[in-house]
Amino acid sequence: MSSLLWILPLVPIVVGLAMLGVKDRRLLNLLDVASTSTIGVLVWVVARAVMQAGSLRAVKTFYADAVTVVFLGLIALLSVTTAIYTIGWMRREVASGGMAERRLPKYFALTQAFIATMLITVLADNLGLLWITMEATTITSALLVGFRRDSDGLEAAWKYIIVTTIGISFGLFGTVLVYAAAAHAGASEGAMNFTTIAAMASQLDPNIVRIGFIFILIGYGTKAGLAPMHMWLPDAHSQAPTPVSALLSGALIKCALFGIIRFHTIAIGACGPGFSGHLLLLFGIISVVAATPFILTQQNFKRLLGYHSVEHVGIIALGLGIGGPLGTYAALLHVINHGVTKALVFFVAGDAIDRYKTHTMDKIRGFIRAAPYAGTFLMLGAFSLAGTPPFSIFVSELLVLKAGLAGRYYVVIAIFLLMVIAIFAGLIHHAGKMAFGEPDPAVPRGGEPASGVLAMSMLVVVMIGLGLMIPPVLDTIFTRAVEVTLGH
Amino acid sequence: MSLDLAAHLIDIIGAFLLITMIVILEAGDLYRAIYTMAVQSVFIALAGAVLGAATHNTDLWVIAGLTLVVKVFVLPWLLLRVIHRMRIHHKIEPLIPVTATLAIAAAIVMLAFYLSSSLVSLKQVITGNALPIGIALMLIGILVMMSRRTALMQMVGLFASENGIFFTAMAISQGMPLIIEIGVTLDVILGALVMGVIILRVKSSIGSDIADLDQLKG
Amino acid sequence: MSIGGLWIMLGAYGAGAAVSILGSRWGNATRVLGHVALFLGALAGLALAIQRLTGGALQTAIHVELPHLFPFANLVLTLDGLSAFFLLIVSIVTIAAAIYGPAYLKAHSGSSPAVEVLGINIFVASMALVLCAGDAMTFLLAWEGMTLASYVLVVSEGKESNTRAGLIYMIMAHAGTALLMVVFLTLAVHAGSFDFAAIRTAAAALSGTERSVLFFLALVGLGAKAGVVPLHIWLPQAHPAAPSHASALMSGVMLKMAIYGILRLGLDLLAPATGPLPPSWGWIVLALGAISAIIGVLYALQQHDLKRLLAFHSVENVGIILMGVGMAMLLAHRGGVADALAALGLAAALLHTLNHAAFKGLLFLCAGVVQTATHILNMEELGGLARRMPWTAWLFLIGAVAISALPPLNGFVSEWMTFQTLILASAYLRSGSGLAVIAVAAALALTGGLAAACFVKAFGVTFLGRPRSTHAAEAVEGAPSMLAGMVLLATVCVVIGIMPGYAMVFLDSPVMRLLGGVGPSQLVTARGPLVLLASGSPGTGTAVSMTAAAVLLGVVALVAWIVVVWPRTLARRREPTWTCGMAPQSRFDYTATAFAKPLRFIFALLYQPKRTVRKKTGSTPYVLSQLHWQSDVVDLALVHFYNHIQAGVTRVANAIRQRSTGRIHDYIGFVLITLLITLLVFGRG
Amino acid sequence: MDPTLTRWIWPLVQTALLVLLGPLVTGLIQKMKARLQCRRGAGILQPYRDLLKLLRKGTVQSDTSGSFFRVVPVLVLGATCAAATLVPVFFAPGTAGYASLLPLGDALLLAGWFALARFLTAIAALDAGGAFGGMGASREMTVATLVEPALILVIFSVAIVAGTTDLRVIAGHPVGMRGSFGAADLLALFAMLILLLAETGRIPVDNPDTHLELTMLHEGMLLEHSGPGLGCLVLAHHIKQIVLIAFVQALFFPWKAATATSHALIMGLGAFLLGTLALSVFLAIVESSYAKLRFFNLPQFLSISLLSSFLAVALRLL
Repeated sequence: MSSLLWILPLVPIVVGLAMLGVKDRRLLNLLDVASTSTIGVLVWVVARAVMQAGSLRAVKTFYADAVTVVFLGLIALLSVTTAIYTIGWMRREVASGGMAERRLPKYFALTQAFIATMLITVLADNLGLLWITMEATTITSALLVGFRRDSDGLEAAWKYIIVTTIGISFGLFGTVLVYAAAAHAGASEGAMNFTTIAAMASQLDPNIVRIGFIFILIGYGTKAGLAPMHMWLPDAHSQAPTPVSALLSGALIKCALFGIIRFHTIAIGACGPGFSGHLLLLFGIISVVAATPFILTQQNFKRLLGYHSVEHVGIIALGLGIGGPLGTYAALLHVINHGVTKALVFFVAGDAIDRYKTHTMDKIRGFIRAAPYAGTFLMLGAFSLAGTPPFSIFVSELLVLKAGLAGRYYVVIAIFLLMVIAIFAGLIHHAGKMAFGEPDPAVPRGGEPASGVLAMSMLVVVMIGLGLMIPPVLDTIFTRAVEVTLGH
Repeated sequence: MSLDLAAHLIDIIGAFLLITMIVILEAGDLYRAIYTMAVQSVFIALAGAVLGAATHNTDLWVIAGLTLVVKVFVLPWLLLRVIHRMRIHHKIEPLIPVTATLAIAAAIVMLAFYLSSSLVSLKQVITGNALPIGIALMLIGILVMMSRRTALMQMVGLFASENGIFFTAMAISQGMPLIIEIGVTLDVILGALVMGVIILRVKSSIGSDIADLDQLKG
Repeated sequence: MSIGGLWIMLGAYGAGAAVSILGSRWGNATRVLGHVALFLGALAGLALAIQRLTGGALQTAIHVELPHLFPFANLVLTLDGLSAFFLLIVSIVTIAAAIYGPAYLKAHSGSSPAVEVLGINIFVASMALVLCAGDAMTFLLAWEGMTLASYVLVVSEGKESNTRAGLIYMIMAHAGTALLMVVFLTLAVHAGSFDFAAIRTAAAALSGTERSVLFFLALVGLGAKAGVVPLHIWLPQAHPAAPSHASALMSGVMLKMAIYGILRLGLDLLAPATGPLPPSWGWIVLALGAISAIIGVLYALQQHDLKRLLAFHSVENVGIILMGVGMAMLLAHRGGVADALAALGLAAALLHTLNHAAFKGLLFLCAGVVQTATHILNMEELGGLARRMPWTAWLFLIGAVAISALPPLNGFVSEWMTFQTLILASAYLRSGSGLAVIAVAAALALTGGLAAACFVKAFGVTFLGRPRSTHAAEAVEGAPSMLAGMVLLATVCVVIGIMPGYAMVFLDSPVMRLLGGVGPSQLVTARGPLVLLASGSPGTGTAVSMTAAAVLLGVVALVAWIVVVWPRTLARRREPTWTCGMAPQSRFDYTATAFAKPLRFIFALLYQPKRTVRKKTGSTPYVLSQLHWQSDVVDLALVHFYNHIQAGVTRVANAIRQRSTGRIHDYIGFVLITLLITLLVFGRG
Repeated sequence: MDPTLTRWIWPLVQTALLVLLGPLVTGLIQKMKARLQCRRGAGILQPYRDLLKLLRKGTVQSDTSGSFFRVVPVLVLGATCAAATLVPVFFAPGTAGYASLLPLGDALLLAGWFALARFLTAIAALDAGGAFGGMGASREMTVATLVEPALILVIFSVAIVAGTTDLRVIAGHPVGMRGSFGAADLLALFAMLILLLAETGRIPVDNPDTHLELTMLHEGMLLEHSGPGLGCLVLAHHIKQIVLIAFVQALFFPWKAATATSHALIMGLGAFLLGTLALSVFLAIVESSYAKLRFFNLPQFLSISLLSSFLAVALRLL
């Protein structure tokens, strides 16, 4: 059973290598869907096992607990839906000449590698391995960001790889410090393993851990898109091919958060909940505030979504920072909710952009008329991102709010609410203008690929489902995850 | 070799590392920057060797060798190839005046010492200033990246600052586990390759230095 | 029956929403089925409410546990007297709207039937859920559901203007909800549960200031929904944009959800366990009421779009309702006379809530018929409709008389009760506060006068005189089903107007639920249902019999008709109207603008009217060949507050966005500097 | 006499009295004005003759006007008569107001009836579709909006003390409640007299006997009416006038018979007739000694009454 943990990332790697030899688009799509859905199934099994055993471990460095399961679930869900969406999307791209037939294998292989690296990141117990794979995600995804090889794409890729690598190297430094702290606290065997360090967190030298955590927060925070280290994010997420954007925004930045959460746990153990919590709170609110003006006056659809990711990462950090069982619960829940919604909206954006041949939102009109499904999903997604029920994000934001009020962070909450309302205004303004009205006759109507609609509907179902209820299973997972995070 | 001798040597090496870093920082010429980076890496390798000798930790020897191969030969060679392929003039125009950068570097060094003065427990491992120098190296490396225009200097700065991390790792905890070190080095090489590819692609398609692109904003 | 009724109602609405999956292919089927479901649901709701209201005032609330959806909150439905009364209102208007709807939508095929049916069913269902909510979570979910569904209805036609209206509506509503969330979550934190029961006990433990802060936060949040000035700006834009029967529901019913919220929070959840409420609550609500009433009607006077005019009148009437609520809050639990007066005031407010739902619903439906017949809502282009669509005209007249608070219709009754409360209260309070109350009474009187003027204009200019456009000239009467829905509401207006005593029974359980003591049926109809009684202490007070009054009017008018006007013995000629000898034409008619001009002058301070006159003279400067005259008034709140905010925010945002250079060196710099600062600040313990 | 019978009888008797005397008061005022202007003037019974004539004439109706136009006059008359039943003339058994089987006498309802009458008249005026009707309606409604609050305040200034707005109670307890005729009453009376001018449509607010379009308010609305319909409206106007006069007396000179003894009744009737005469004189003098105000000066004029009535209330409360 526990061997699944290393089989899981092996699946996409193998498939990816196989893909390099395949030329046919349909077959590639098939392989893509097959591997991702296999991942889905395996994740399901792993989750069940973890729920029974509490945690799983394989070959000393692969480890899965409730937190891992949360992130695994998100990655699996998004990979599957993205794979399905890619079918229709890729057909359009190839038809419109946006993607050369011969480069398809490379694209799909890279995607698989990307997914594999993300999987290992959240499965790694060894913090060094976590760092290595995190860097690997940067490299693979950077290639995908620049895949179109046009000037903007390459610029975005360059900014992305340079800035995040810097961040990551900070992360490495932090890791080293914590490792040193652990080593000196007397951990000889597996002094780099999260489980070991977390177990002995209370004996670590708080001063080292403090500096270490700062490096980690800034470093991995850069990759997670926390302001003010976020500036590469809108560039990269707006330039990447749509399915990749969905994965970047939905899953990848969450992996960086996973890293932060791991060290957060250690920091809580070493220097008490106050320190790391307050830092997260600070950067959370900064991110929310920093994202607002760019969302309000944004013209580029995908950049808008990028800045939205910044805001929502901020909200997650806010939840973690407010802390306590409730705040952490809210944060973890928000990880899932935002991932799902953001992927959905990126899918919609892809459709809109292909349809209207533009990124500027002012030129997009009457989307509902042009593409009934995508248009409706656009409004649903917008309202969900804006935090209205019955969509999932409302629930997690509600919980963040409640935790904040319970913690008497009145000022933070006030700022948070102001920004959320402003962002709401901006978002509904943009979405409404795009969705309603009459599209100009040049715009093709209907003809939405079934695969795309299917992928989006899957996400919508999850989005609304989680908005209307949190099934007991999920609740237990999250509660466990909270315990792990808070180090009980 | 006894521990305190090792500590003494490490101290000296640290000093050299700082010096090389400052040379990189105010280097007005790509070639010089790259060669200095190589030299700096030699010192890293040396540090590894010294520690290895001192602590009889064979891993450290391997790490030292690895550093020697990768940082001293592979990466510089890669950078030089890129320069060659790009056929760019190898003068470096700074975005921030060199004096200013030096001042900032000084500030960074002081910050590094200020910080590490609180880390009492680590002092016992290796006497001397390994940790503050490591921090300083890393941060100054980033400073190089932000203060020099060409993309290649950014790569140089990145590797230099990674040197800082390696140095710290060795100094305060006799390096990370071997397998991790290898993985990290692998990442560095891969990253370097990808960066090089991107740089060349931009040069060939747009004909400009990628670090100058600022189309995406707001 | 009770719980079953609840499920039947919700089930029917759900079914109605589900119908929408039929989609636009079978458009008419979707419309009809969806509205049939709506009708049935409303019927169930009506039965439930009536059964709940008449089944003895103090019976325990219906209490239903919903499935355990969220781990942190268990959802509960409770239906007590207060909820039941508002459910009654929802159901009545919904029934009319459901009868009216299909034919109207068939005529306006602007949007997809699926969306409309889905929207309206969920809209009504969520309103019912807001009322039945037994815990904060359900309340918030239903509250936002209500907003979202109504937003869908507003934008359903997909025109640019609708989108804009919907945007402003959504922003205001969402900001309001955010405040409500803060209030309820704070309470939930203290209570350790979202349950209203737990919250009630927890709130009692809070300090006075905490409770006041929470109440005022909630008041702002709910005020945004109720359209209280200056939070009203969305209302006149959003309500007209929706399909007319949806407008009727929004204006007639949805605003009342906010009233319900104010009552629920102010007099129930947040009210101190014993003793009176903080006076500031009552006074501020009273002040808001007075301001909203006057501003609302004043702006209504200057509107020439029929539905906008009606929307502004909703602001006015919410103000009138708030006056009663304010009095109730001011006097509640002070003992003796005050209690009786509080009950009277609350009864007045609740009755006016019901009345406004009836006549405002009726008026919006009439406006819908006009829109259907002419595709015009601008009064200046209408006129002379009375002869082509007499039913609509008469029904509109009934609504107009009712909303102008003229006897013998229902509007007068509730305003009469409000007046009586105010005067008796001022006599009870004496001194400064008494005078303040009298000032409110004067405001109410002014409001009444202005409303009358406004509806003389609205009715006269729209339905009388000559048609001022071909559309108006070719108008045809609305479909029977539409008229049926209107007749229903008109009947409510007339019945409550002539026999208000019978309505008092329904007010008992809400009033006693909130204030304890004796209900209106003992206070107001102590002398039987035919006589209304307003008295603080027994033996004094004022009695009036609307029934007798109505009979008097009828008898005299009938006699006069039979004796004087009706006899055919006298010659009767028809001649053109006297226009000083010129051939009369439609341009001689008094327009809405002209009609409102005197008031525009008198209240120029508020309107800041702008007029532009462009004269084009012919050969000599003394001969005008063409004269262009344009005048418009501004909404002070909009011009002096909201526009500034919007402009300011945009300016700041743009300024910040311009700063971003997009140079990678800056990106790196930010990362580095952030790290350095953080290390410097937090690096050492 | 059988008490239940009296309950029914007295209101009707008093109403009938008001309806019958209505035109007479107008005639009286016209006569006095004529005298003051050194004219002989028509006999004081002239209004009756006019009415009879109108009722016997045929009607000429504007071809644009519809069913409303014909129905409105009788409704207006009905509303005015209904209002007339509410004001005590000479008999006001104090306790009757609250407990009486048929509670007639609420001042607010009185105001309501007048408002309804005005509302309907204005609508009928718009139905004809001429500029005069519209202008009249617009101005009448404007004046009304300014009059209403003052009227309410006057009523309240008295009602606060009485604890009721029932005129029969107010008029029924002359001394018991208000003690002597105080400053508050004086202010309120002053305000009420201004309102009397406004509501009866007399100079300086309105000019009852001109059809110059620039000056007329009420007359403008009647312009298109003719025959019986016009008759109803004119009669309604007469009645409204005397009802208001009676209203003033009920509020401020409540010398009514409290019991149904013949002596008291005669006293009450005498008091009423004297009061009516006095107020008619007042109206006549004011009309012939003032000029009509410009329409846009009316707000200031009426605000005087608003202010003084508010002060009256203040005096009562503070």
